[in-house]
Amino acid sequence: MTDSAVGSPRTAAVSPTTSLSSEPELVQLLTPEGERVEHPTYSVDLTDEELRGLYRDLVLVRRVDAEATALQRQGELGIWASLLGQEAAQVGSGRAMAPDDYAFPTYREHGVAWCRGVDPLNLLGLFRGVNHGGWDPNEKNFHLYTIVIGAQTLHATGYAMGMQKDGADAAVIAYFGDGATSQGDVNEAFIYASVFNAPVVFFCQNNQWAISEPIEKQSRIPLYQRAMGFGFPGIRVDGNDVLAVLAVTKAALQNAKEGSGPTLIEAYTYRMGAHTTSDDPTRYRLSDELESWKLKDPIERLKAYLVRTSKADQTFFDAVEAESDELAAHVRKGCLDMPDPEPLSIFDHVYAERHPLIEEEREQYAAYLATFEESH
Amino acid sequence: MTDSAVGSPRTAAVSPTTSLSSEPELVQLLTPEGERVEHPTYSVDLTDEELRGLYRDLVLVRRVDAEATALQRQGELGIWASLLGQEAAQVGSGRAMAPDDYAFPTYREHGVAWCRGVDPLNLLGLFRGVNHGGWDPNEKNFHLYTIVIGAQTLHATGYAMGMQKDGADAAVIAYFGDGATSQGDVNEAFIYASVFNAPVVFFCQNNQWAISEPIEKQSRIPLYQRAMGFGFPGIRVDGNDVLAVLAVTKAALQNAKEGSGPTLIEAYTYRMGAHTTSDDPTRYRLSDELESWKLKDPIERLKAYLVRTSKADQTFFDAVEAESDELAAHVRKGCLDMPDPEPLSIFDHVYAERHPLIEEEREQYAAYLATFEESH
Amino acid sequence: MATITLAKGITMGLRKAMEADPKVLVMGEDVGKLGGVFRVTDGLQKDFGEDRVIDTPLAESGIIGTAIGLALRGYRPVCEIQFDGFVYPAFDQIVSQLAKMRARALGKVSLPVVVRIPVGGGIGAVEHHSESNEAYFAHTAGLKVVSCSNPVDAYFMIQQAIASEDPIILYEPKRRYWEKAELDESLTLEDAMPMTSARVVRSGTDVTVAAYGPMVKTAMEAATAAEEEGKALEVIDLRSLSPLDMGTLRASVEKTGRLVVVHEAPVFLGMGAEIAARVTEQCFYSLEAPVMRVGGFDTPYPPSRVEEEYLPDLDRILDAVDRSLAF
Amino acid sequence: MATITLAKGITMGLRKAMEADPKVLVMGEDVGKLGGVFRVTDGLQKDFGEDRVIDTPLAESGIIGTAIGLALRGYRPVCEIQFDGFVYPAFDQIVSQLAKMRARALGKVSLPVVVRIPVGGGIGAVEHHSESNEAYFAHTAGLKVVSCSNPVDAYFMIQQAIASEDPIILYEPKRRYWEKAELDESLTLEDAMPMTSARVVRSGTDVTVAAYGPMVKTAMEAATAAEEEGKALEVIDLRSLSPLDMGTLRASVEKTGRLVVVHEAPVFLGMGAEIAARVTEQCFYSLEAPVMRVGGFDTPYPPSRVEEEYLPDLDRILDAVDRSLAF
Ligand SMILES: Cc1ncc(C[n+]2csc(CCOP(=O)(O)OP(=O)(O)O)c2C)c(N)n1
Ligand SMILES: Cc1ncc(C[n+]2csc(CCOP(=O)(O)OP(=O)(O)O)c2C)c(N)n1
Ligand SMILES: [Mg+2]
Ligand SMILES: [Mg+2]
Repeated sequence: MTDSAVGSPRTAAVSPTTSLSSEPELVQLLTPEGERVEHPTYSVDLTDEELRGLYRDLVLVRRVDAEATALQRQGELGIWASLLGQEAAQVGSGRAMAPDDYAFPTYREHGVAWCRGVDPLNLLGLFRGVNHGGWDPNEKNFHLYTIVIGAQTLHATGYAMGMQKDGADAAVIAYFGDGATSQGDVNEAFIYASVFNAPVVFFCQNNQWAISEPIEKQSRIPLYQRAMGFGFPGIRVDGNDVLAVLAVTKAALQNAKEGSGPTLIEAYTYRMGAHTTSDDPTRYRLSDELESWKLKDPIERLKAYLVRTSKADQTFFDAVEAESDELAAHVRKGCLDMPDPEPLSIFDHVYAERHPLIEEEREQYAAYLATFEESH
Repeated sequence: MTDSAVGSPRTAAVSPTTSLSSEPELVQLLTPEGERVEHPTYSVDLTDEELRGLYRDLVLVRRVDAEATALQRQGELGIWASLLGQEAAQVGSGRAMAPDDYAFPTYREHGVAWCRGVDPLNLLGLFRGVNHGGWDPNEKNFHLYTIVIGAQTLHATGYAMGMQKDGADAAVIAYFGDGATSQGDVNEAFIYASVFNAPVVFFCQNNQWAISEPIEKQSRIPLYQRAMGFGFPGIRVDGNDVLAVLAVTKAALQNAKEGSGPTLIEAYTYRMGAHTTSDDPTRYRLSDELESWKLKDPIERLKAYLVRTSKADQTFFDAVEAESDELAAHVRKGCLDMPDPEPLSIFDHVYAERHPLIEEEREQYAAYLATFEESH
Repeated sequence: MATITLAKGITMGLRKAMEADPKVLVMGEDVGKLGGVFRVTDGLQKDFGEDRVIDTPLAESGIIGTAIGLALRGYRPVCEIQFDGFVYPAFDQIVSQLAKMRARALGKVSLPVVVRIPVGGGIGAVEHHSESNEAYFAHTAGLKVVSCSNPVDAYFMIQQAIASEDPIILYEPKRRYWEKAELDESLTLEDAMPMTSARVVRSGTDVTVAAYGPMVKTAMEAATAAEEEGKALEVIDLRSLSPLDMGTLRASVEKTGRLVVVHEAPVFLGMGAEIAARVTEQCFYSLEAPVMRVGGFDTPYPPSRVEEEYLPDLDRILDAVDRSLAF
Repeated sequence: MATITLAKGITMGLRKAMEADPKVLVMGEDVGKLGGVFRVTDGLQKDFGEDRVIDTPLAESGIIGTAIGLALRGYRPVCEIQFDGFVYPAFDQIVSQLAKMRARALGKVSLPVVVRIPVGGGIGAVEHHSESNEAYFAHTAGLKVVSCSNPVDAYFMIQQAIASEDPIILYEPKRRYWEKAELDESLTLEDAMPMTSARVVRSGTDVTVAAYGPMVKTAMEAATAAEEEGKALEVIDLRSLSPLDMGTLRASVEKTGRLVVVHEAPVFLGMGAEIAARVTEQCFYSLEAPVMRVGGFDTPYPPSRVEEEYLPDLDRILDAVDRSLAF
């Protein structure tokens, strides 16, 4: 059966549309070469300053990421999940959000955190092992990192249901990866969001890999088409094109706020680095794949555009460089300055209210530790 | 965006096709009035004897169901989940299976069990509370009833993966309801089946209700379209038309065996009775809905067809009636004759191998029970 | 004074909480028009609307996961799990998210979510409808696990659970849903005993019997029977399984020197294990016999026609009492 | 004789089982080309093909659910759960299906499924990667739960688990994956101790220390240290958590009169609770002190920078030993 059969009353039958092998084109406003192209449905109209701002975001988040990776290599972080290559997907979607909107990230959304105004040091705390996150999600409307794959998509949907009840002019973005689309929770989130018409945007960064597993292990059709099965729109955007991501995400958030319910955005991108600093991609993927994606670098294309259209000059680029070095220094210093948690902090915040067992164990352990103090 | 957008490379966007309000037509070969109609894609070519056989199946399973309901009312069963109204969906799909095919039922597939040659008494054992099923699934390739919604769809998919590894010329049918489509497990089953191209047919009996919840609480588009999101065909069939169900299921099983992977069949039907004998539908649904579905009765339409085309005469109908009475008597007697389990049977079959704790508890309990014997 | 059933106690408590705080929501499968399969939410959707009494899709992980999101938005969701055996699809959301998120946020978020679970056997049901899985959650740090045994406690404990800033698993003994008691509606939450305190429901000097939920009534019947044999049992309704009210347990055991713990859950790693280990450590010299445990067998819950053999009853409790006294 | 790590022991055991029986499958996330995040399945897909070493979609319920179906079809799947904290999405399939299906079928089906779970902390990981959740499964009738502590046991126990007709949860102490030992490859399964037997790994007369998995090494270190103080500890490697080898425990406690149980899992309703309750009931008059429990605190697993405070170590074990002796 053919595409035209989809939903056609005559047959009441549907069949696969695009297979993974025949990749559909994606929404693009800026080519890898840095040429500005138009799209029939999506557009952005940004001032030069806004464009330079996006460039600055991209460079700074990449710099923070590089510094964190370096800190891990030097043993200052236990592990780091690099966003290298996914800067445009994160900055484009992050900048599409209004202050009242809310983001539910995975463990890799450092670029979104940046756009929300979260100090990168908050993120490093988790990877250094001094806490499990610990920032106040409501300060910047940026939820804690969620490590259990997919779980946050239900939290995001519930939060959006709450916004809906409040009649708030706001929406939620649920971030997740290509691998996460296989989790029951993510599909249940699609169901709850569609049934309750919740104002949530499902933002899937398809970076082609779930640790060592290529996208073919998760789906046999392009991921954005998953939305079809749940009755809401799905769209694939060039995840390395910050302008296209911004445009598509803005539109989806707007639709959500206007009561059209959820949208699935598949940001088609690539994980340029290892899954985390603990991973060794040479065991499972070929370097030429990496090479071909280097040509699609999200920063290079925006820089090329800014230069060609002389929207930015060398002094600007130098300034951003300098700022990124300062930021890196701030991250490094802040990381090294992070105090280890106090032993007894283990017992803090387990419950909001008093809890006899926790108090008993805290006291016993404090007394136990005291015996060592004495012995010294 | 429009249907034509689905998978069209130009936009890489998809959007809802049919909404629940505008119900698509469904595959039908026999109208509610009993007229035989043709369908461009699906057809059946049955001998008069085969047609009479289907009628006999429908009548007998309805009779068994009625008897079981009566037995529950009389306190002989703890509960019963009636298939009333879903006979055609179950007989049509059940008769579509070859002996080597395998069925994974819910708790309501009494009609499928019948087609597989499972004695109804096996089913009654569970509802009477003398066991949790207890029949040998491999005897008739009919798995045990699964009560946890959706769980069996993964078992079915795994079993189909095994058939695939064995190179068997066989396929699996996973049965589930409309409500089950919301469970993570069912969606994960869709993913595993599509990624591994497993020979499994997902047979969803959409009887419009999940206990008190109408289909709108589970999906905002027709259920057969869920398959689109996972890249395999979905089709809606008139679940009260035994011929259409037979044709569509046969085709899906054939495709699975030929290596085309899974198909989702939505058998559009209606739960004519209560969810179970413990349920009270008057609390949540209107009787006129029931009335309108009475006109679509699966048995009446086939009888009308057999009579009009004189493929069956009164002696045949009388014979089927008589046989159904015998069967009901067999079910009733067998049910009343079922011995209660021995107290110590609680400890049987928990493990395949010896288990000290189980043995200790069995011995202790036997000794404990013995103290009562003595005291009498 | 009003005569209410345990089920009605929950309903009335829910209603009171919903009237008092518009942020309180009820969500679950069939909780709307049907009022839940046990009618515990009967009438709530009619009075509070579909916006606050939500029929959810048939997906438990989704129920808890979205409830967490709603709580983060400032709501106080009360989730109904239809039967004990159907909470497992939500296990990850409960154990890895609901229980741990507050600590993850260093206390900067609260998750006032209540998970109501009709629990236990004895109602002649099919598989998965009679389980006692409290030990899984009591072993999970970050959760509080409480269990009501009578209509009045049901009425207060559901309100206390909703008022708590911590996530609460509230077990409702389904076979006691229809038990009746008198409720003095003039009483307020302030009059109620703290949710995490145990209650001595019968005092005695010979043996302490600790039970909770459905087994409290059975333990009381055993105490009555024992009395005829001249044995004075002290019966404790634990009410809270996590945390445990050790003070009440200790005081009783130091008096009686003997303890029998009763629950429907399998004995192996059931609540009785923790209570036995803890009481023994804290009352080692008071105990004249090892703590006896009476519970379900370490098998799957059996078919209903034989469930009475599986479930602890008066005789099995008295047998344990005798073994304790004979030790 | 070959020197192998614990991880290598599992790999070799898997390889042997796969060579011996074509029905043995390995499935999980990243078990193929990558060989698993701990490289335990390294090289298996290259040698046995994608048909037998299966990279699954990222869905744990799907892993166990399809493994059940494969087992029903006659296969023997060995499922890898990437980290302890990620088994919960599969909890329903494990507890309601894998554990109960055999009883449901009155013994007419077997589910020879092995669930491998790298367990425990001490590796400096982020949240969810250091949990000890064995008590959940040990409380679940129908499952057997075993835990290896050294390379040689790892090599044999994985083979025994695969050979078993019962579903097995096999815990692998991830921080001991790189511990080395000598393996005599001429030994066969027949030479191996039964999977469900405990082993006295050091005999002593003063106090029994029962541990399993990662804590066995710690307990042995404590015993060495105690020796210098003139205390002779008997150390038992439980190996099997469900069922428990009570005979070995009883014999030891009757000799020493004192028992300390050690595990990383939270103490409240951890394995120590069941062992303390059971041993106390069976050895009441032999015990000169209550069973002491050394375990993780009843909090979520803490950030890695403070995990050494959370995890039982030599000193905390010795402290418990002293408290037992001083009782
Ligand atoms: C429930 C669960 N299972 C397994 C893991 C281990 N794990 C961490 S990241 C990851 C891959 C995720 O891939 P994807 O969703 O594509 O996100 P990405 O890492 O590529 O950003 C896995 C399997 C986990 N964190 N949670
Ligand atoms: C995991 C789980 N949650 C809840 C239930 C309780 N329950 C039994 S049947 C049912 C409704 C099922 O509806 P549907 O899937 O449409 O099947 P139907 O009963 O209509 O045939 C529910 C909620 C269950 N059995 N399993
Ligand atoms: Mg990815
Ligand atoms: Mg239904």
